[in-house]
Order: sequence, then C-alpha cells, then structure tokens
Amino acid sequence: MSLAFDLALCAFILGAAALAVAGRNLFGSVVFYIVYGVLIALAWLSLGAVDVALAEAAIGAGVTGVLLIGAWQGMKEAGALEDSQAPPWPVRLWAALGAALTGGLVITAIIALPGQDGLTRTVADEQGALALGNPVTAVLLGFRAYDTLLETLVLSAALAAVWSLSPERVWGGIPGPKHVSRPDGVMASFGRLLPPLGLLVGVYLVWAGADQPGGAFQAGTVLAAVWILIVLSGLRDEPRVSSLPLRAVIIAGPAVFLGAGLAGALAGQALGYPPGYARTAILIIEYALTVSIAATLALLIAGPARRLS
Amino acid sequence: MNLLFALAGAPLAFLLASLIAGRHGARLIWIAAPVITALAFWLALETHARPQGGALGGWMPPLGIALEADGLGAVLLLTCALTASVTGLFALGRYGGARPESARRYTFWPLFYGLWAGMNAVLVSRDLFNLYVAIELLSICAVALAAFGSRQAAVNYMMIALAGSLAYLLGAVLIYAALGTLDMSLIAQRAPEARASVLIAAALITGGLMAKTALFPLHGWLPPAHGAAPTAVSALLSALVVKASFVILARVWFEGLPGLAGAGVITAFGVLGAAAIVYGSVLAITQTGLKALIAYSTVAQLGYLFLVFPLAGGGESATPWTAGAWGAMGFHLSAHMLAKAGLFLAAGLMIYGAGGGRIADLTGLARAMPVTSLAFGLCAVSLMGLPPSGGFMAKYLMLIAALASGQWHYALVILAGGLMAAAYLFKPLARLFAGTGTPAIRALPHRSMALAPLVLGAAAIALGLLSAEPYALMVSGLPEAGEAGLEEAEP
Amino acid sequence: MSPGELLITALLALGVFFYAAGTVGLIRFPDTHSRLHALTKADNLGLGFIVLAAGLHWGDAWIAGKLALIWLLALFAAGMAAQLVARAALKPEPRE
Amino acid sequence: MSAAMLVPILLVLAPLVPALASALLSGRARARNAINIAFAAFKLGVVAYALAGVEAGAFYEWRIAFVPGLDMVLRLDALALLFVTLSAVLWMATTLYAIAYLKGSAHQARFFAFFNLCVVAASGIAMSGSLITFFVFYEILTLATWPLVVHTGSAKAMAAGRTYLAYTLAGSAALLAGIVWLESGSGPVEFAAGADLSAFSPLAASMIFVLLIGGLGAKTALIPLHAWLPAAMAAPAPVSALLHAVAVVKAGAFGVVRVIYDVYGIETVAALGLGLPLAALASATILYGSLQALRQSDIKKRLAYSTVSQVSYIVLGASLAGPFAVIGGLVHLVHQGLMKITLFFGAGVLAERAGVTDIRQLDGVGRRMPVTMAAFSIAALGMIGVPPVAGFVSKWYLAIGGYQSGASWVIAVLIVSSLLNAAYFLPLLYRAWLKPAAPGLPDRNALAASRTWLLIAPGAFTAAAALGAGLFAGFELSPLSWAALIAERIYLP
Amino acid sequence: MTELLAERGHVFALTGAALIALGFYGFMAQRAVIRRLISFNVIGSGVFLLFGGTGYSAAGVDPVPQALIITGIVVALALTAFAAALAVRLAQGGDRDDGTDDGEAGP
Repeated sequence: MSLAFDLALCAFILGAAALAVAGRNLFGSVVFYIVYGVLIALAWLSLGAVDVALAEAAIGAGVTGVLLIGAWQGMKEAGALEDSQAPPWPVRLWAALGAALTGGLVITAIIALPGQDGLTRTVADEQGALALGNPVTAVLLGFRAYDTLLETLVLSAALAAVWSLSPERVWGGIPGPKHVSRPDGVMASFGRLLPPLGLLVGVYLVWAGADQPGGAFQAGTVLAAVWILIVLSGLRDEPRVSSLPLRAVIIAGPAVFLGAGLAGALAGQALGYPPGYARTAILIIEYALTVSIAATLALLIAGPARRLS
Repeated sequence: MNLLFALAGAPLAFLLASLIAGRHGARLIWIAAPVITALAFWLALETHARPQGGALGGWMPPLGIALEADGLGAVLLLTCALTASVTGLFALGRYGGARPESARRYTFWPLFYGLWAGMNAVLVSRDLFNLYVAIELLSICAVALAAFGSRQAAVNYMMIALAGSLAYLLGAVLIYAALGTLDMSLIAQRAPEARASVLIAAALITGGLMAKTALFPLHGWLPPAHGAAPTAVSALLSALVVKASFVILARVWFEGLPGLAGAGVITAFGVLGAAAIVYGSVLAITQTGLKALIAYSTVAQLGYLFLVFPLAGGGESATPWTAGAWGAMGFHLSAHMLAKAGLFLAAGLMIYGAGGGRIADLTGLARAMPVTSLAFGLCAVSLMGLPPSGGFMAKYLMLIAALASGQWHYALVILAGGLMAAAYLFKPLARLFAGTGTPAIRALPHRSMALAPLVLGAAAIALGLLSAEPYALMVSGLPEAGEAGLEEAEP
Repeated sequence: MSPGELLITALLALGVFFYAAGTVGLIRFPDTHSRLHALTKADNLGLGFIVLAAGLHWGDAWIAGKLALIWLLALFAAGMAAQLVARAALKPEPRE
Repeated sequence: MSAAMLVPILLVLAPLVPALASALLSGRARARNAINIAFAAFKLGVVAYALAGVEAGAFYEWRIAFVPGLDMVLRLDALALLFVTLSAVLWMATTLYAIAYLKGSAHQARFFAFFNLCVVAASGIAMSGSLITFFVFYEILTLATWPLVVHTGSAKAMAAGRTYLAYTLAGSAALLAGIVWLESGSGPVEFAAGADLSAFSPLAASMIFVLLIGGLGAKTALIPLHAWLPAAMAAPAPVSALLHAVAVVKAGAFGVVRVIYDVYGIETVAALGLGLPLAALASATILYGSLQALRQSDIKKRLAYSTVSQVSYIVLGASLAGPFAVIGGLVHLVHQGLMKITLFFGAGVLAERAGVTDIRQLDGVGRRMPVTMAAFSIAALGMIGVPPVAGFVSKWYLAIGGYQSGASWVIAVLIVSSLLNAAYFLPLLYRAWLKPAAPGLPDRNALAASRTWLLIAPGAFTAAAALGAGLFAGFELSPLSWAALIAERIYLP
Repeated sequence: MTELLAERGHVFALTGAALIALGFYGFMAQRAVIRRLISFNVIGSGVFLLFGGTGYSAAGVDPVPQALIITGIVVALALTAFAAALAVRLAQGGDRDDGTDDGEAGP
C-alpha cells in the first residue's frame, strides 16, 4: 500500500471524524461515526494489523455503531433529542484551546520518541512454547492472559450494569422492542438464509485464530450479529433476562478462563498452561469465550429489560 | 504470586457465581467474606517476611505481567477485604433476604464483587495496562452502583471516569512507545532514556488519575454521586473506589518514575492536597444534608493523601522512623477506608430510622439508636484524627514528617484540617445528643445491622492502638523513593 | 498497458461510473423510496464490476471466488437494509 | 505478666469494666450500681497496694510500641501515684453521690458508661510515662467528658458543649503542634528522661513551651481560655464535681506540672526565663477568678470561678523554682480536689433537695440541713486558707516557696486572694447559719424524709478528708509528705 | 524504503494524535451524552491508532500493542454500551423516577 493511499486514507479519516464529532444532526453524526470506524479498520489493514482491523470493523464500527443508533432511537422515543444548537462560544474556545494543547503535547511526545524496537522479536521467540502461529493470540491468551481475563469480566460487569437499569416492574422480562415481519417476506427469508453462513464464518474465525488473524472477540461479534439478525427479522424473540440457561451461557466463557487460571495457580503457576497442552487449553478457552462474548454483546445491544410479554 | 492471583480471582469467581445464582445471590456473601478476608490475612502474614511477587504464567516482564504486593499492598488488601465484607453483610438488609428477585437485588451483587475484584486487581498489579483494565472494571461497577441512587449524578461521574481513563490510557501508550515496557520496575530502569516523552506521558497519567481520585478542582462529581447513592453503595464508593486511583498514582510516581518528579510537580501535589483539605472541609461545614456532609468530608480527606508527595522524605531527622510519610499514607488509606465506610453505614441507618436525610432530623437519636450513634462517634473520632484512632497515627506521622523536613506550612494545614473536621463532624454528633425525649424510629430490617458500622469503627480505633504490627507491615518493602523522598531518589 | 490491464481499468471505470450514478440519484431524487431504489441498484452493480476487476487483477481463482462471495453477501446486506429503511419510512413517524 | 506490668494496666483499664457493664445493663440499675461500686473499691485496693510498693521503691511500668521508637508507656512514679490516689478516692465518692443524685432520672446507663470512661482517661493521664501517651489519654478525656456536659440535652447544655469543645479541641491542636514540633527535633519524649532540646534554638524551645502550656492552659482554665468552665455548669452536679475537682481541670494542671518538671526540667524553664511570665499569668488568673466569683449570685457559677482561680495555685507552684513551691503546688493538687468536690456535693444536695441554687435562698439552711452545710462550711474555710483545714497547708508552702525563690510579690497575691476567697465564701456561711429560715425553704421533716444518707455521706467523707489532710499533714502517708517525697526526687535525682 | 515504512508508522501515529485532539474538542464542547460518547470513541480509536503507529516497524505492527488494542477496543465498547444505556434510561425516567422501585426497603 503506497504512502499516497495512506495520506488519502488519513485525510478521509480526519474528515469523517470531524463530521462525526461536530456534525449538526445527531443521526448524521452517528452514521459518520460508523463510516469513520470502517475507515479506521482500513487504516489497520494498511498497517498490516489484520487482527486489529477485524476487531475494529466488527466491534469498533459495527457493535458501537448499532449501540449508538439504538441510543439515538431511545432518546428520540423519550423526546430528549435537543440537538443542533451549537454550544456557547466560550465553551467552544476553551475546548479548542484544550484540544490544541493536548494534540501538541502528544505530537511532541511522538516526535521525541527514541527508536524503540518493541517486543516483536521476543514474542516470535517465545510463542513456540505455546504452539500458536498467530502472535496476537499468543499475547492475548498466553503472555498477557490476565489482561484478557479481566477484560471478559469487564464485559460481564457491563452487562450486569446495563441490566441494573431495568425498571423494576418489568424485571425478568425481555429486552429490546418487539420485531414483527411478514412470515414469508424478504426479512424472514433472509433471516433464515444468512445465519448458517454467519455461524460458519464465526466458527472459522475462532478455529483460524490460533494460527492466522482471528480470535474469540472477532468471532463473538460475528455470532452476536447473527443473533441480532434473527431477532431483527422477527423469527425468534430475545430470551427473558431471568432465564437460567442464558445466564449460564453468559458466564461460561469467563468461568472456564478463570477456572483454568485458578487451576494453574493450584498447580504452582497461576495462568500457566501445562507444558505441551497450552494450545489445546487455549483453544478450549477461546471457544468458551466466543460463546459468552456473543451472548453478552447481543444482550448489551438489546439493553435493559423493557417488556414482559 | 499464586496467592495474589487468587486474591484477584476469588471476587471474580463470586461475580460469576452471583450472576447465575439469581435469588440466592445474596447468600454468597456469607462464603465470600470469610474466604477473601482469610486469603488477605494469609497474604499479610507472608508479606511480613518478604514482599510477595512473581510473573503470571511464568512469562517475565516486559512480555508477561508480574503481580507484586509489598507491605502497603498487603495492608490495603486486608483492610479492603474487611470493609467490603462488612459492607456486603450490611447490604443484605436491602439487597438480600428471601424476597423475589428484582433488578437491583439481582444486579447489586455482581457489581459489588466486580468492584471488590477491581480493587484487589489494582492493589496487586504493577503493569500500567493491566491497571487500566482493572480500574475500568472498578469504574464501570462504581458508576453502575452510583446509578442506584441518582442517575444524573451517575452520568456526570461516568463522563469524568471516561475522560480520566482515556488520559491514563494515552499516558500508558506513550510510555510503552517510549520505553518498550509497561512494568513499573522496568520503567524505572529505562525512564531516563526518553525523558521528554515519559514526562508528557506521566502528566497525562497524573491528570487522568487525579480526575478519578476526585482531587480538588476535579472533585465536582463526587459529592452528588456519593451523597445520593444508597447507604451500602456510598460506603463502597467513598471508602474504596477513590483510593484505587490514588494507589496507582502513588505507585507510578514512587516506583515507576522516582527521579523524574521535579520540585514543581511535588509542590503542585502538596498545594492541591492542601486546597482540597480546606475546600472540602469548608463545604462540609456548610452542608445541611448528612450524606452530603460526609461526601464532602471524603473530598477533604483525600487531600491529606496528596500531602505524602512533598512529605515523603521526611528529612533525616532524629526520629527513628524516617519513612514516616509513607507509613502515614498507609495509615490514612486504611483508617479512612474503615472509618468512612462505617460513617456512611451509620448515617444510612440513622437516616432510615429518623426518616429524614437532614442533620436537623437526627435530634435525640443517641437515645433511640445508641449502638449506631456510638459507631458514628467512633468513626468520627478516626476521621478527625483524634487519638486513639488510626486516623490519629496517620496525622501524627504526617506532622512529624512535615516538621522534620522543615515544611511546617503543611503541618499547619493538617492541624487546621483536623479542627475543621471536628467542626463538621461534631455538628451531627451534637444533634444526636440534643433534645430530651426519645424520638420514635422506624425499625431496621435486621436488629444486627447496627453491628456493621460498630465493627468498622472499632477496627479504625484498634488500628490506632495496636499500630505497631500494621506499621511494620506497611513500611516493609517500601520503594526507595518512599524513604528518601521523590526528589533525592535517583532512578 | 497490456490488454489485460486495459480491460481491468475499463471495468474499474465502469464500476466507478455506476457508483457516481447512484450518488447522483441519492442527491436528486425527492423521497426516500426512490433514493433507496437508486442506491441499491446502482451501487451494487458498481461493486460487481469492481469485484470483477479485482478478481482479474489478482488472477487467482481462489481469491476471485472469495471476492464473489463477498459481493453476494453485500447484495444480501443491501437488500435487508433497504427493507428495513423502507419499512421505517412507511410507518408514520411515531407520535412526537 | 509480672506485677510490675499488671498494676498499671489494672489501674487504667479497671474502670472499663463498669463502663461496659453500665452500657449493657441499661435495664437493671441495681446490678449496675453494684458493679460500679465494686470496681471503685477494687481500684482503691490496687492503689493501696501500689502505694506500699512505690514507697518501698518498687518500679511499675507497662510499655507497648505505637510505632518502632514511639511507645505508649504507663509508669507509676511518685507524681503519678499522687494523682491516681486522688482520682481513685474521689471516684469512689462521686460514684456513690451520682447513684443517689441520679436515682430515677433518665439515661443513667449512658451517664455511667462515659463517667467510667472519664476515670479511665484520668488515670491514664496520671500514669502516662511519655508525651504521646499523655496526649492520647488527654484527648480521650475530652471525648469522654463532652457527652456528660451535654447529658441533659437542653439548649443550655448543648451551648455549653459547643463552648467546651471549641476551647478543648483548639487547645489540643496547639498541644499536638507543640508535641510534634518537639518530637520532630528531639525524638520521642519520655517523662523519665525528659527531652534533649539540643536541636532547638532558645527561641524555638520557648515557642514550643508556649504551645504546650497554651494547649494545656485550655483545660487548666488559665485566662483567657477559661470561659468554658462556668458555661459547663449546665451539666448535672456529679459531672460538675467530677469535671472540676478531679478530671478535666486537674488533667490540665497535671500536664503543666509534667511539662515543667519532666519534659523541660526546672533549670531549663528558669534558664529560658519562662518561669516568671507563667507565674504572672497564674497569679492574674487567681485574682481574676476570685473577682469574677464575687459577682456571681448563682452558687455553682461562683464555685466554677473559684475553681478557675484555685487551679492556678498549682500552676503558680509549678512555675516557681524551689522545693517549697513545688511541694505547695503539688499538695494543692490534692487539697483543692478534696475541698472543691465537697463544695460541689453540697451545692448539688442544696439544689436537688432544697431547690436552693441562688445565694439569696441560702438563709437558715444550716439548721435545716446541718450535715451538708457543716461539710460545705469546712470546705469553704479550707478554701479561704483557715487552718487546720488542708487549704492552709498548701498556701503556707506556696508563700514560703515564693519567698525562697525571691518572688516576694507571690505572698501579696496569696494574701489578697485569701481575702477575696473570704469575701465570696463567708456571706454564704453567714446566711446559712446565722440568718432566720427563708419562707420558701421546705421545713425540717420534709427535708429529713427526702434526705438519703448516700447523698450526704460522700460530702461529709471528703470534708473529713480535707480536714484530716490539714491536721495530719505531718503523717507519713499524708498528701503533704507524699508531695515532699516527689519534690525530693525531683531535686536530688 | 525502511525509513519510508517507518515513516508510514508515523503518519498513522500523527493521525492518531490529530484524532485525539479532535475527539478532545468534541468531548469538552458538547453537552449531549451521545455526542460525548462519539467523541470518546474517536479519542479511543485515535489512541489505539497512535499505539499501533508507534509500534510499527518493518516486521509489521508489534503484536503486544495489537493484543492490547483489541482488549482496549472491547473495554471501550463495554463502557460505551453502559454509558449509552444509562443516558437513555435517564432521558426516559428522570432521576429517581419509578415508584415501583423496591423503594426504601432498607437503609
């Protein structure tokens, strides 16, 4: 990818970001944010970080975009959309000054960076012990597995936090609006056609994650998208918030991961995998994580419980 | 190192268990409290011999993550375990019992264990990015619990938390870009190589953490959030959450970048700390609502912690304990943790009993609720820094460090802070004793709920009387900058 | 420019032309439905030509197959999105 | 746990048991009173044992480290024992008195809990062997006495509580400032060793001294820090008795004595030229207190101002160099305690039984309540300094001390103050004994019926003790000889 | 070629810095929560772009930052999800709205 393409891409990114941040109409800003997310994914592709590009496209642009559209919808229904009045000029001036200062600081810091060669070689040397081809997965689930463990728990805590906002009278009910569609219409037929393919792609992403770009989070997002597709096309309704199997699915991934960590601790090396079995252990954890992440992301998008029927 | 992982992992396990336990989620606290406190106590015993630590999964930094707990970490883990256990048992009154599952009764427990796990994770880790994820887990649980009270306050808290975490993340990213590692001990070794970038990164990290610790002038979000939250939640927020970001700040400056802090930075911390003490106390004195008063008291008490930066060295005085200010920070952190949680729990009981949140409604409650009033008194004694409490030991050691190093202006601020604390804490205390008749109060869900603040208050007082052991533990394994002071310590 | 490259550039030009047509349609047409019509038809066709051009450029059947699959999925996505937007546009604005 | 360590712990912690018992047995008054009396007696026994021990040169000390190098020390030296004996004796008397006085009134459980806590603090102050220990118990005393001052909960009591807190907490801040400044330079200060002031310039040492004495002055009611004492009269009588005669005021004076003798040492104080200004301040307080007492018509307010002036005798004694002044100051610590508590017991009985709170109502009370008024009169005469009551002994030694140390104006001050004492006490006695009974006074048998011996006996006992301390001053175990023993140990260590 | 490649890392790093400044402006200037969330995400992706850019070398982006960025993206998602839900719930119900809340069932 040539420098010219990069510069053009960066220009587009900055343009999309400016429109997303300072756009007049809120819905317009949200849409431009999604465009911005996709462009950032392109930037990661141009940098050769395919894992991150996948994550950014799926989670950064995709799920966050859907969340923001959902929030916009919620605000519209609640009549709290008082957008398009520009903030008073002193605030804007101070914000601009602060932004310039921060930007300047960061740029001077970047320029003053010594040429650091980072840990690329170290990861390459060490990842043999985990028998994993993909260095990113080796870091995510091997060297810095503790970060990833905490992160999955952050997701579960976020879900508990979103559910804590449910009005008491509908607790135990179903999150999200009721979607209905003509039984044989386009939505219903596509809703039946695409999920198997989505499932296939998701499973492939996890399986490939060990040696090529992919992994639990990206796959989880794809599976969550499949779930949303099914619900959106009215084929199935969201599960009740209080259903036990749903809760079991949510905690399955983190529980397996934490269990592996604690088992390692009992065996003398916390979060350490038994020599030789590292790859299998990591794959098991990844599969469990994918299922839980898919469920958690879908439920985060659906939001707090909203209706009982 | 396995013990440290277990200490961070145990609350996580209970988080997951409470997610699936549904109606019986509340009863888990009866298992969680003893288990985690026992683990923390075991760690304290181990750390007494030598600081505990090790690389997770066997991968040494800079590649892997190293967990480490020095004396201060062990004491804070134990105090945090005690406070969280007692507050958890107290919360059974509202979020437990045989009642059917409700949104709040169900989601309180995972958020409670998430908060506890976040605290433990912050106290055991020395890796900048790992601390970021831990403090995010802590923040999301804290904001969600604050939303149990006032959602508007929770939104403001969320915005500040987001800004703070971004600034911290940016700082951590720049440090990795400059030094190629995120582990504090390695950062200390490599810091001089890229002074300019590391300084900018440190400024960003400090700004972010100051926002999360609600240090004056970034404290606006704390009083509404802590004041309006339900009792158990405000106790958790004021006692535990604000301390985690301070501990990270102290670790970053004392262990990560010891030689880097110029005189200007250190005095800035001192001045901001002093301003926080004065501002918080004056605001607390003028409050009419009891919980608002206690919330502003938190803003003031946090100011004391920031005085440790200028006082760290304490000068090579005749006093045999030159590490005074580091020990003082340890005492202040743990005593405030116990006393503030106890104070909020007692205040919650009194407000529930008297049926009104204003200080004027408390008239004569000492007669109607003697045990709760005694607990309120004990906690107030520690917050005022009057002997024989842990708060007094902190104040005493800080004063010694201030005068031994010739910075007597900080001593004046500390003494004035103590007097102002007495002013705003005796206001409700006097109300309790005023009036002649015994006011009618609403019966508490469980008679034994008043024991929770009493245990915490007694612990705060005991920390002052039996202070030799905790002190010895706190100063074991303290960073070299903690003893020689931020400026003198060469990295 | 060898004949192969010539063909690829032509296809790319054709693709870009259709995208431009779709955008013009988006700006000019009065109501939502006609705009939807323009967008789904023109852009997808444009995408088809670009996919064809890319396939030829790399010349590897495996990559061309994957690109075709991507185009197919894009069609599905565009179809469903059009359905949703149309249905949202039809429904009277919820009582404000 | 050898006896050397057990005795100090027992003496300090003994009252904790009745404190907890009172709090928990809020229902059964009889059991609570029994426990209170039992433990007061038990403490007296331990004090007697300790007296014999220290006389024979035994050494009682208990030590626990706050922080390595900074120890909480409880040590029974001669000076400590003097104050502990006084507090034990008066605690027994006040317990009996309080039981009778508060019979039937509300919230006794809380009263006795904090009452015993005060005694813990007072004995802790007496036996503290290091400056930090002194400060810890000094503050516990403030926290324990405040609930007693606001016990009734009336608006007046709350206002008195606020004033009390304002003065004592400000004083404690000054005291802490002095202690920390001193200890940051000289390391932790123990009373036996005293502080080495080498690290301080004379000016700094003097400023520290002013801070310490200023901090302690708040509780010693030196002017201008005395305003809380008259205001605290809103508290019930046993509280005023305990506050003025035994605990709070004496703690301040005892602190001044400790600072002068054991922290700075008499020669340093004299060398820094701090002795005379302190003596002047004490004399000013003596005269001011007496003058204010003259103007009060309420009995308890008059006694309060009298306390303001009497406590400064101790400070005067301590500030004058010379063995006699030392003896005079220390022995007045005990004598003033005995006499003042009798006066307050008497005032309490008058107010409780006969409804007499103002001087004008005193006419003819002597015949109606002979025992109480007799005790009251003995104590009043003692305060004036009429031999053979104890007051005379301490004033006599103070006069000699003043003369010996070349400050002859002290004798003038003592004479003038004795005259003033007479001016504000004699009218009370004259009205009580020589005036016909006022119409409003309840008649003899009404008083006889409501009179319980438990209310009157403590006053009589303490009056007899005051008389005894004067008559048998020469006796080997009397306060005077004990004070001489202390002075001897100070001058010939 | 290599310094050009390294240069490309810096292009994206500087873009990241610009995005941070842009997002900072948006976060500080706006009052509506949804808009501030958009700015938050812009800053977040800017920081990650900077992280990736500075970690870029001839052998591609350093895998440790890549892993941390994926973790960071997921954490940012969790925060955005909760913040959005909180903002909507505040807009719907006001502050202490539903009386049906299990109320002051205890202190």
